[in-house]
Amino acid sequence: MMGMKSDIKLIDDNGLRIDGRLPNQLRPIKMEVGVVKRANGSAYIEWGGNKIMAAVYGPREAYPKHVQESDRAIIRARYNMAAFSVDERKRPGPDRRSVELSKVISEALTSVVFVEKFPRTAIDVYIEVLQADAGTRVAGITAASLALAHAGIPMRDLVVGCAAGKVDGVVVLDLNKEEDNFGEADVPMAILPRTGEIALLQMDGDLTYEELTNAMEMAMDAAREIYKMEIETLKSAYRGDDDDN
Amino acid sequence: MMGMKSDIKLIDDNGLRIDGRLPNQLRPIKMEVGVVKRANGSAYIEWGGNKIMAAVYGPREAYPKHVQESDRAIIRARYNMAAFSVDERKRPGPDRRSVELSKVISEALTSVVFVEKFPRTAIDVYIEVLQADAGTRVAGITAASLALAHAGIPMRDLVVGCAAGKVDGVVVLDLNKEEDNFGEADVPMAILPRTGEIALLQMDGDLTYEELTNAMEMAMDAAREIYKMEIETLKSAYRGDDDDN
Amino acid sequence: MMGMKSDIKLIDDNGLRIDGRLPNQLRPIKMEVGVVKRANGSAYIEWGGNKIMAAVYGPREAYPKHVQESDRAIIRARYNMAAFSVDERKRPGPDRRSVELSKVISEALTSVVFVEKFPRTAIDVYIEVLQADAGTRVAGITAASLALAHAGIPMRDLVVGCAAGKVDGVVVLDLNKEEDNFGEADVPMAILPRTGEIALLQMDGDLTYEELTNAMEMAMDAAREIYKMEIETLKSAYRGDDDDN
Amino acid sequence: MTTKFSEGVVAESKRNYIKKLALQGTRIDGRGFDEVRPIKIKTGFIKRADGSALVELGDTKVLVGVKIEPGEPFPDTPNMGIMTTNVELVPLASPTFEPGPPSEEAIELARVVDRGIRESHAIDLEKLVIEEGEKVWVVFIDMHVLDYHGNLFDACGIAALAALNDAIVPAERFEVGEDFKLPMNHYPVPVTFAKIGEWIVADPNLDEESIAKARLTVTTSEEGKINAMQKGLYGTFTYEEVKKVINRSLSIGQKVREQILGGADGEEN
Amino acid sequence: MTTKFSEGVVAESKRNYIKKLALQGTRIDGRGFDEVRPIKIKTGFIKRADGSALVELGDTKVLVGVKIEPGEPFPDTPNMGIMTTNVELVPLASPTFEPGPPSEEAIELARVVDRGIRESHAIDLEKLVIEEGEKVWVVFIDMHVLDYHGNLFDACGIAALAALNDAIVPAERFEVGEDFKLPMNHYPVPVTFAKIGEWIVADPNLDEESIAKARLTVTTSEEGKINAMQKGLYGTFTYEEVKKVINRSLSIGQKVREQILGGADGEEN
Amino acid sequence: MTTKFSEGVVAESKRNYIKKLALQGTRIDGRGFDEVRPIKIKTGFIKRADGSALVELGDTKVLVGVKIEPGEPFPDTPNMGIMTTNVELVPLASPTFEPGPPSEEAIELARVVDRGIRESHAIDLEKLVIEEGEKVWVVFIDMHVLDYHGNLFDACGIAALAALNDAIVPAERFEVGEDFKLPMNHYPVPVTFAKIGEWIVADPNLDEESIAKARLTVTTSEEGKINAMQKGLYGTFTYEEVKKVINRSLSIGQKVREQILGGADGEEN
Repeated sequence: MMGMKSDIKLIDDNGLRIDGRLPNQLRPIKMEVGVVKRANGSAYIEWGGNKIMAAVYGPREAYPKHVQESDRAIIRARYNMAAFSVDERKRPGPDRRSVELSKVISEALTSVVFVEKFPRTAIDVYIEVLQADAGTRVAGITAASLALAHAGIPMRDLVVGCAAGKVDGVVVLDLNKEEDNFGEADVPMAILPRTGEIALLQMDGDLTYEELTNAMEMAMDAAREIYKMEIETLKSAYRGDDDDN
Repeated sequence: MMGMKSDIKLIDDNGLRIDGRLPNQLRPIKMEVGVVKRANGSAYIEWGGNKIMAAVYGPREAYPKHVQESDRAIIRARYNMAAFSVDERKRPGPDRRSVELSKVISEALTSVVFVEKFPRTAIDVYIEVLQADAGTRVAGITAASLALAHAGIPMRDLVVGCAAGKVDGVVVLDLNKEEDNFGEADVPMAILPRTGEIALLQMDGDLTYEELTNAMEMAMDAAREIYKMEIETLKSAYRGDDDDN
Repeated sequence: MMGMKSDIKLIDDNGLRIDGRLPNQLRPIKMEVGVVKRANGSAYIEWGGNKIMAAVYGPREAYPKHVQESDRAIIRARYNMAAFSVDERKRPGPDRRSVELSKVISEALTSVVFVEKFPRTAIDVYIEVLQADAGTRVAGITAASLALAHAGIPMRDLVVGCAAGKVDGVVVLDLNKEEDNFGEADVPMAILPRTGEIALLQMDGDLTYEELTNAMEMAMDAAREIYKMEIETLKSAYRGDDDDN
Repeated sequence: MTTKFSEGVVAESKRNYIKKLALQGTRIDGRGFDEVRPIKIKTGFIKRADGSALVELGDTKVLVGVKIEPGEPFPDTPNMGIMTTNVELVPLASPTFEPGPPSEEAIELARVVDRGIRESHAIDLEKLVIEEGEKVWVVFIDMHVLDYHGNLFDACGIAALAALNDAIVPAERFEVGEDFKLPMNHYPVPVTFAKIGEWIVADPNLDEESIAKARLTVTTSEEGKINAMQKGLYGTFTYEEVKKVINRSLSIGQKVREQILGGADGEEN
Repeated sequence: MTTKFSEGVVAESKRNYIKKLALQGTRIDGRGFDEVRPIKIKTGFIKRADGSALVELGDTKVLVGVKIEPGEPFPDTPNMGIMTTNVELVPLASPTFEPGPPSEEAIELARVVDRGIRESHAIDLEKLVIEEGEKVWVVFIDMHVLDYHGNLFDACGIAALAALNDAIVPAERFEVGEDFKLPMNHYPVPVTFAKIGEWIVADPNLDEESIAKARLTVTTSEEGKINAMQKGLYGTFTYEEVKKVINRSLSIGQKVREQILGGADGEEN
Repeated sequence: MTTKFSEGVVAESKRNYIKKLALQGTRIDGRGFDEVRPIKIKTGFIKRADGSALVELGDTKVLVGVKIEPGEPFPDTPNMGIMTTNVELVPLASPTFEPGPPSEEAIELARVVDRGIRESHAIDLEKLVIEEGEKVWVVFIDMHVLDYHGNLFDACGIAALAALNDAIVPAERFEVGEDFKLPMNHYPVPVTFAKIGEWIVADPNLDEESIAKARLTVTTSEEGKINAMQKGLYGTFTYEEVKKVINRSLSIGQKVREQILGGADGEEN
């Protein structure tokens, strides 16, 4: 993914990015909860060109029985891309990438839910990427966290996803599609903003220790901003601003 | 399926069809029960070039357990085409078409069986198309109905399948393969002859309301003819004419 | 497999084979037990160019429950080839050949284990072909038998695999890859050396009755030799010569 | 699976209540028997697709994306483009949907929508040839169900038609000429009815679906032709009932069609 | 699955009864140890196939259709046609068969029949080349089991051979010359034996199969050559037993072969 | 499945014992926190492969075979070879591995190893072009786990690197020139850490893995660059912990790399 060669100049002479952003600037983000009435909780996020929906079902009896844990709930996140979400039509169904992402997202969400309150149950978190524009996993985990909160699942914190990376030799926040395709590194993270704990961390590319720590700090700072949007979205929902659930 | 263009003339100047039939004439039909000794009930039908075998197993405990219904039997029809039943060898196993046909046939047969007599059981109906010549689903459901009767499953009526359609602008009964390939519409039906109830109804093509109702009436009239053959076949079997079960 | 035409001369003027062996001579064989510490029993065999590992898990509760037998253990052998074990990379996962071999190996091993001692359990025998050089099934069943013994599973005898066949018109023992590809017949067998009972027997090719019985006798004689190596290997293991289990 | 999808467990009391309402000529959500739930259509929702529509039919929500790519024609139709349909009943949309390969419900849904479009010749496939016998346009219609509250047949059929009507053939992206609007001949609309006791209602919601004994979908075109029918569930229809349903589907279909063609809420942002 | 297919649950009393009969030199259906059940062969049953045979071996019923289509040769055999075999144990044929991908029983069956035909060079594959290295005839042998009452190995093997012997290479349909009879070199016949207690009987029926501890199939040609063997089940054979079985298979196979080649009941209508 | 792989059931007492040892600065097998288990590397183990390495990391055993075959390049990289990785967690290697398609654990493992190699540009893919846009070398890296005692990430990563370093491009076999050593640019090494209570230990064994709450793998190159990271399990890390782990991975990775490049036990026989 990273490191495809290209003649595209990703940072201009003024230090601005291809979409006009500063290196440490997020793309526009919109959030909403209560978008899937059938679910116990749900959320929708637009993050740059990403359009992602998440819904939560449970806690409900885990099936088949052999997956049950006697002392806790299991969290099963399923990250899925719609066939039309990417440039070239994607064959429906899980591929190896989505299996891996589902696994790390499941693990990251488990770190924040009080799973011990719901033994033998499953909490299913479904993330549907309707349109993809780089950073789907961090946008998806952010939506999933909102959906969990909207479902009233007890959590010790929200989870906020955010990525940083490197393009044209510059450490930048929140890569868009061109930057992801032609950049030098991507570091997707998910953090628990109250404590700063890191629940999801992946990286691929080519970074020095300094670049990597810069990128991580940039992502963690931005996550705190996104956290405020999450809180505001949930508050509005409970006030009934834009949701009738 | 319908509507492939062709230069083939499907109705000649005398109003006769490519195989010499009148518009409202059925192809030759032969029926027999007791063809699969291993099954609880079975039937074989030749209908034009179609050769189809059906067998019934059950009522028997439904497995896996989660498919059981506490207040009734489930009817699981499986429509399957042999690899050599069609011109170009068909890959074995279910395709999307056979999954759909299995579903609508299951539903149609359920409407006639006293399923409430056999809670928690499954009645499995297997339909094997050994040679296909258009109209396999209606021939198949007819054979399945015979096999259910032969198995002694209590039913409020037999089910009779029959199709009508349109070729070269003329509404005709019981399309053969060429008519199905190059015709303008097909309306497969299954009815309960005693009451005239419609248990299976599909249609594809391009028909006016008048053409459609003409076609339906033609199929329903023919179904009553086929019903008589069904009754006669079952009577012969019980008299022991051609079956040693 | 058998009978591909070729100009290769498989038996030279001195009656020696392409690898210098006499017609009734085995390839070099090395055996070792205790190679998979995680398993209840395990063995490794090098037999000509074959490199094969076998491991045994169980007796353990058979799962899913419907495969359990109330009066005995089931033996489930799984013969599997590593992707890199053959000249052209093999797609991982079972193909039709490995399904068949798994079945006949399972049956052959069942004949020798006191399965009635472990009702409702499964004894799983995994055979991994790491490098293939003809005769993998007989080498594999030999390794499997060693692994069962190493696991302490009670058996009425060891099982020894050996094959014979025909190349360039001559009945020969233990075909190598070229002989298997270009020879005229292969007769893989597994026997219980104490009684001479035949637990696995397959054959493909073109043999007269005399050739076939010659081949079978040759393989059975060699099996008794291999049996001695098996016994010696197990004794060394229990003496602790080359195994720390 | 069959029973879980369309039956569910609705308390006997709800069943009686719905039937009692029907006696009075009304429905659990206050609609008339031929009244379809409010329809909202948002086309152009997915920029990465060549056509798209987010459709709400009451609380049921379906997103359809159309992708158009060059491919090989079928050997027996060298001078025609190809269309293919797929429905994903993703588990996000309902507690009764499960991950995995398409269920029989998803397959039936896709095939009924497919037949409506295909048999009416809705898409002018003959205009989708790039090079005869070698290269044609393949139209992928992917229906992604996002919230399931009954009557997916109509929601999917409407969304597919709206997305096709929104679609541009991306000839420039594949360097085979100029982009052009996907050529449409017809606008087939499915209307689905549920039989509840003696009554037959259009556009059943989830509660109605869960107690219905028979279902009938009729797809009709703007010319008043019938292009596809599909009967479902364990009950039966009389011939008189079927005739009435076909007539009702023609008039309801006409109204829905007007909304698809004229009443789209327009492109988003 | 393994145990369900060939063992089943036969009451201990039936087991004892069968063994008692064996002591008296007879079998549950009155046959002698080497007596095969009646064989009925109807070739040409499936017109859409290029060759076909409906075979009854006692109550066991198998329909084989042969389809022959042009395809690419394997890279290492550019001057040979291709044959491929498949067995469908459809659930219509037995309460113990389940829908789904081929079971290990179906795969073993297909492979044993395949080996008999392939290793005897029954089909003259060298005459099935259309254009060397480019295009050859692919012979699909599809075996559809219709009623399972024991000994599918022989029923499938007989039906496959009869269908091949009935087959015409459809060159005209594919516009590559004139139709010709599928060229056959040899006629391999499998004969299967079951070991019950001390006795070994040919062509076991369902009851016998269900209590047998070992099974041996030997496929032999009209030249008296052995082309394939397959031992099955959990029991063992002695070497002496195997030798006797091979000899018995040669003489039984010869009789069966005569019936396949000469005694077909002829084409249907 | 998730929980079975990395958690298992270790008695509470073992958990306490491991934590007590950690308080004293040591581990259940006597190692220091940054001490990796003994590594044994045997390259050239599989002659049928173009490169291979049997690696033992303590009792964990992994066999990697590299096969190199000509194939078509991806359309967007016509001038680059292709690499592909696969992990088989065969049930021979652990009672917790099951037969069947790759589990999510196997997929994650393969993808993390893949990213380390791919993102560091370890293989010089630009030198693996046979004919630009038409034919390139495809490098298949198949990792076969043979004994599972913890930390497969590092065992697989080390074995893959050793096997690649052992690999010869078999140009002669495919008649496209002379054989040459697979060109390598970099030598990325993964180092995995487990967080147990407050402590973070390198190269966790099975006991440690079974009680660890979080896992972090950091893949670094000989230039001190970081090429891949993967956090796993249900716990979290602080930012300070992550920084320390990265630093530790750089120094441990360097030692392991020396052993891979210099310390291979040499070819077998």
